[in-house]
Amino acid sequence: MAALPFELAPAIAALPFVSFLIALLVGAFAPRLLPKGGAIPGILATAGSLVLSVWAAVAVWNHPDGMYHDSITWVAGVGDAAFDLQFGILLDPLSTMMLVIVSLVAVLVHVFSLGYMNDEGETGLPRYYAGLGLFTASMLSFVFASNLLMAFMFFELVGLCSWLLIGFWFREPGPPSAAKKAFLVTRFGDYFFLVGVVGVFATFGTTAFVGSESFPILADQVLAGEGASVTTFLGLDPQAWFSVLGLLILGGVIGKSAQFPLHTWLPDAMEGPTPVSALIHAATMVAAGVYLVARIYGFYALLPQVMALIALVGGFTALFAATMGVVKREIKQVLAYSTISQYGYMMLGLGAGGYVAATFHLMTHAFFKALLFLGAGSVIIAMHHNENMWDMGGLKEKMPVTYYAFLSGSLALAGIVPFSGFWSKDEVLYEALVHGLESPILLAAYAMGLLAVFFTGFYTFRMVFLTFHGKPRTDTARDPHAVGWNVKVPLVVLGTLAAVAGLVNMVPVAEVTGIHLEFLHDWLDAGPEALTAHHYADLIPYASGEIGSPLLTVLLSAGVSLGLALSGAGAAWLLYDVPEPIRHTDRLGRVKTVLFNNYYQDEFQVWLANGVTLPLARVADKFDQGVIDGVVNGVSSVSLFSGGRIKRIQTGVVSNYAFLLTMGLVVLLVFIGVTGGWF
Amino acid sequence: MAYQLPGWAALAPTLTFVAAALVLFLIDSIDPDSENRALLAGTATVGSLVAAGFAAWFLIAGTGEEPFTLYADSLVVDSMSLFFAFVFASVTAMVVVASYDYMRDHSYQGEYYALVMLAATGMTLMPAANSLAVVFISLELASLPSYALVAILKKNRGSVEAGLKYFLIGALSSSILAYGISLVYGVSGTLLLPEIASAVEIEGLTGVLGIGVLMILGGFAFKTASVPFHFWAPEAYEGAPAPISAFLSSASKAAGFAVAFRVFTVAFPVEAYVATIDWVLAVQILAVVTMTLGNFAAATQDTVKRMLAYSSVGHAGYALIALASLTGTGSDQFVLGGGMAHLLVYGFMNTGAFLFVALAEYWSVGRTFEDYNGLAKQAPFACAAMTLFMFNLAGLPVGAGFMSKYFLFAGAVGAGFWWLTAVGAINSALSLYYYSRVVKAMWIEEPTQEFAIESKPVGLYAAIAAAAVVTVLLLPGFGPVWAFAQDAAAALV
Amino acid sequence: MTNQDRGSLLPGLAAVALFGVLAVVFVRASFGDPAGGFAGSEGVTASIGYAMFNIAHPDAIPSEGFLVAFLLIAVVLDAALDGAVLLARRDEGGEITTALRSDAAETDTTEERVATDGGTVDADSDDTQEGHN
Amino acid sequence: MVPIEYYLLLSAAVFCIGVFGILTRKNALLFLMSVELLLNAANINLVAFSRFHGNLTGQTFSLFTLALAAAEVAIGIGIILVLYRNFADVDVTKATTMRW
Repeated sequence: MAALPFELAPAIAALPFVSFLIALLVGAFAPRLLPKGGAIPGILATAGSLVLSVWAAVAVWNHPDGMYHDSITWVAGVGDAAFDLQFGILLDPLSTMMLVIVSLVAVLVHVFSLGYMNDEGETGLPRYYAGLGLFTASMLSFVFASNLLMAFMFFELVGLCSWLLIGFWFREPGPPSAAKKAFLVTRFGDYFFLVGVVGVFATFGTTAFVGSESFPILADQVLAGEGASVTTFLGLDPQAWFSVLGLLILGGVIGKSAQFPLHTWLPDAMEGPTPVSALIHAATMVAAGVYLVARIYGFYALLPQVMALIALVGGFTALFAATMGVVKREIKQVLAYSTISQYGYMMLGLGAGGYVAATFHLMTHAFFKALLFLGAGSVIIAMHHNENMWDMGGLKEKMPVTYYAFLSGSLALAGIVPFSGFWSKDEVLYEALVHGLESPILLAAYAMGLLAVFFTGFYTFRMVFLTFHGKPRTDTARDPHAVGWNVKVPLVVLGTLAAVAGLVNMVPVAEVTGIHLEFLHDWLDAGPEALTAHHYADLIPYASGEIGSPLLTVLLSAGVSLGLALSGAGAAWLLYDVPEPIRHTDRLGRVKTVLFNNYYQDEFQVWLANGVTLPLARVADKFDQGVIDGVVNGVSSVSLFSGGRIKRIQTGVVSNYAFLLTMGLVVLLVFIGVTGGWF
Repeated sequence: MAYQLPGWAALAPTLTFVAAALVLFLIDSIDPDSENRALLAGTATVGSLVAAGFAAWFLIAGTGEEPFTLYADSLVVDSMSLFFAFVFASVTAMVVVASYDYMRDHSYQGEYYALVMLAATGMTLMPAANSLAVVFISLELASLPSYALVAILKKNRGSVEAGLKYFLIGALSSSILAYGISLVYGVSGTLLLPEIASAVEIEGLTGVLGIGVLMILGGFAFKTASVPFHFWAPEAYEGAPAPISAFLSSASKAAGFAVAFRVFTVAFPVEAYVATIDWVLAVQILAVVTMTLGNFAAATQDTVKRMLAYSSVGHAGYALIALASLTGTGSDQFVLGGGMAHLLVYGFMNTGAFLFVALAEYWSVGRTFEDYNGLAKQAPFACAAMTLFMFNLAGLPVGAGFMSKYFLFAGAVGAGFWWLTAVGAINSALSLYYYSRVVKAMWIEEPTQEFAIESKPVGLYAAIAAAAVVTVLLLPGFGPVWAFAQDAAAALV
Repeated sequence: MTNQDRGSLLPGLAAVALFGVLAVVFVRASFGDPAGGFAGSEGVTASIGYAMFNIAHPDAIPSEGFLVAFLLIAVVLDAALDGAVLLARRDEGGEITTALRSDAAETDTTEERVATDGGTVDADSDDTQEGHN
Repeated sequence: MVPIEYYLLLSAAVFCIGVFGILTRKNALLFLMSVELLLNAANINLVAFSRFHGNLTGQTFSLFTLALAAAEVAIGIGIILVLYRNFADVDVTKATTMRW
């Protein structure tokens, strides 16, 4: 008999599902009975999930095993090649932490939606809240899934919900096509994932995450030369075959977490309502990919090549997306690229062996990016749904609550001490550095991640200054729409978290002072043996290096990244914190004018901004818009085009069919005959 | 104590269909101008439900665990033939229920239902055939009524053209099958499947036997609408009355696979043939080409029914994976079971999708994607069911379509044919594009026309609802399906 | 009737190719010695009769049983007849006229609309709603 | 006794003549006649091999093939009739309202 909070664990996902059913059924048959278009049931359900999640987390902490695992067999295996399919719940420190994050952000987004959707007189609210409820239920189920197949199914369902919600404003031209693109691009990755799941089943006969029969453990035993052998394919040795499996699963991760080159859907997904962006495209669904890697970290840690690839993809995505954030006009576009970039950091952390660091960044990012999106939503309400930053300015005085919350999130995003993002990003970079000193690939990834810090600081504060500082540039900005309590409360809660959440794992401070401050590390180390942080640390295939002494390395790493973040922010301050900021992106040909007229105080920083940063950002942006997007669109148009050619053989004339049929038969006869040696 | 049923009683599903057909003939001959649609459709429905009931009963009671051979070994009843009998009977039941509304103003009601029953008789015998003679004749029994059914809208050019093409390609293909059978007989001297496996002397006659085997494969490829024997399929499915399209693309296709599974595993065991007559390789080629062509052509269609027709060709490619992944080792049972489970689930989801098209035709909605715009506002329930079918056909985990495809792919990977799975997965990714077009049209687009939906036909709604409910329920209930499919596969390998 | 019955001969090459493959294989095949006539004292016709009804007769020429096939053929012919009559019958205004009438160039005088909607409507029909093809 | 290979070649020739007819003729009735050739090619094989193997299985089966050919023609004629009524022709290449 398990403890009560564990018994109630299914309700964590079931409650939002009930709210989905309520919104759907009552909304369809008796819309008048539905309070606030379904918001109230949604808030109650997600709040219930939050309470239960916290309770489960406490229970996990107090439990002797540090976890709870239960499953039911869904399809029993039959015959020789038997395997069972199971549905199960796995509660351990990692999953309960994620449950708390998801349900917390979900509650706040539901509250915020009251202001963003209800007060703005949107129609179709039951559909909106039904989508949110189904999404939350699927995401929570994904988080506590106990095996890869179950995880895959809910992984697909969150993608489906994302599709429904991005396309919420289906009457406009943009959202439906954005929804379709998001769905298809992530699905493209998911099919690799599906093949990977199938491969894991075929190889290990199980996809369980935990237990002595789980596939990471089996893989470990096989590679260590002990325990049962497994089936491998393609004539590969186990190490190589496991790497293939790891890469296939990584396909799903890259699609869902919007990593290069499957990131193109995320900026388009900003067509959806802003609370949806905050919940799905910043804090939770996009995190699913990274979470999945963390979930089966015991498997990836065995595969050094795959780890290195993850780190490289992460580092590159972090830099690439950050440079593109520099040139965007719309506030949500900046945030979208920033999200891609930050998930790049998480991948970098995971690939570099920083399990705790990446999880830490996952947590802090969920808070500060949800905050930034909701803050942007608040600005958008104020601006009557105009998202162009060049039409804003001077909103600081008009909406102080939003401003200070947004500032807190921006400081966290830019990585300014002591806001949460600093601690987690610093830890990611530190892990990449110490392992990179012994591995050139990781060092390259680290370098890209480090460079991205500068761009992050730059675009973040460019956004802040353009939006809130200076003089209002339009009439709307001079007289913004007021926002209500339901917008402010979530902002305040998340603003506080963005400021302080980093304090749970202050590694540099701990190193310097010797005080034990690594609470998150302890938390993630509390689970069952095979899922703990130090178990993963043992498996990591990297050696650690240091510069001088450990203390010096820590301080150097923190100092460099902080310095870069500050200089990026400073460059933005110089260029954009003026009453009438100029579109520097449009003036590249007239660098001299700009130099002489406005910014002679600090030629170097301006040169850095205008001569290096912006051109680089523009090139990256062009590359993304032209090449990557072009390839994605190209693949689909090539498919359609070749489909259009292929179908032409169906001429409608039955004699031609008979001819093709006969020719097909003859070709088949000859081919099989030649291979079989009949002639 | 227990009363032992005679051996022929194991053929109860088949006999039920024959009896239903005869009763329909009787009704029709007593009153040739009968307008009593309820009586005719009711008889056919009762017949197919009783047949499904018999099949389910026998399956659960374990009748087929020890294979019965009947009538000088020319028929065999085992868990595999019963499994497929259940598939055909369920599809037939849905089709006849839906036809009650679809054929409402049509003459030839009696003949229509009688022909459906006769075709179903042929289908239930196909997986039970243990002799190439019975294979050929039961295949013809399934085909001939289908030709007439496709062309039954005699004043509709599309229907007639579809019937013509189906018939001509069918006649050519069945002749190829007959010629193949004659060559196999020539080499082995027998028509009984197990004896072919033991009697064949490969020495010196490899080529003759090989041509025979591949021609038989061609005959089955026609029935399953596999490339290059598929050319009839897009037109026949598009032109036929939509319930008949459902019947052909679900039941008839499954029958083709059932008979192919039995003939190729029993008469031409992989181990003995792989070196000289590598029919597995041939099936692999067919599978890849069929998947790719079906999906690519479906992606560019303008009309929903034709899109479904091509998608049905694509699905034949997936099911061919079951045959293409045979190795003669322990993995065969798994992958064959995967194929059978997929055909069962496909029977429900694909029938449902075509019946939705039938509903749209009943309402005269029009046939292109644009014509479906905004339909969900008028008919939310039916559109929700259609959405479910579309997502299931694409393999999203909202119903059993995901599970069965997953097991099929898992079986192929387990047998070492990971590249077949990869091709299948890529094609599935593409298929989502065109399936989601339907969903988008129904739910997201604004209506471009006024729908004249006066009534919600009970029969069509009932059949669609049944298909939707079963498709969803088989997701949690996939365990028993899988167990039965594995039993059925175990009967062959 | 058709003015030009003969289509292009080019597709016929496929048949020639098929014959080539078949002939090569058949000529190279080496069949063993034939069984040398039928064993059994009953005549061929009588033996076929026994085979059709699965009657085990000691003197019959050996054959497999075809009882199932025989019964099935009965059903097949039944179905074929039913289908053929159904298709060939012409009904005008509810009156069923002679089947298989030879004046096939008739124009359809009935105004009765086709109840259901199978394939593509022909181009000159008055059905304006469905112009897509 | 005539070697079995001769019968095989004969049947192959008949079969391919049938296929040739199907591929090059447009008249639906000729199409049907060609199908008859195809089935009878199979019958030649069946009867010849029946003699070769010394059992009657092939001969008996060839009778069933004949019956099936009759059934197929019955349906075929029906379809050709409705084809003629709709397209005013028995040219199989005329019915092309559905394609691609």
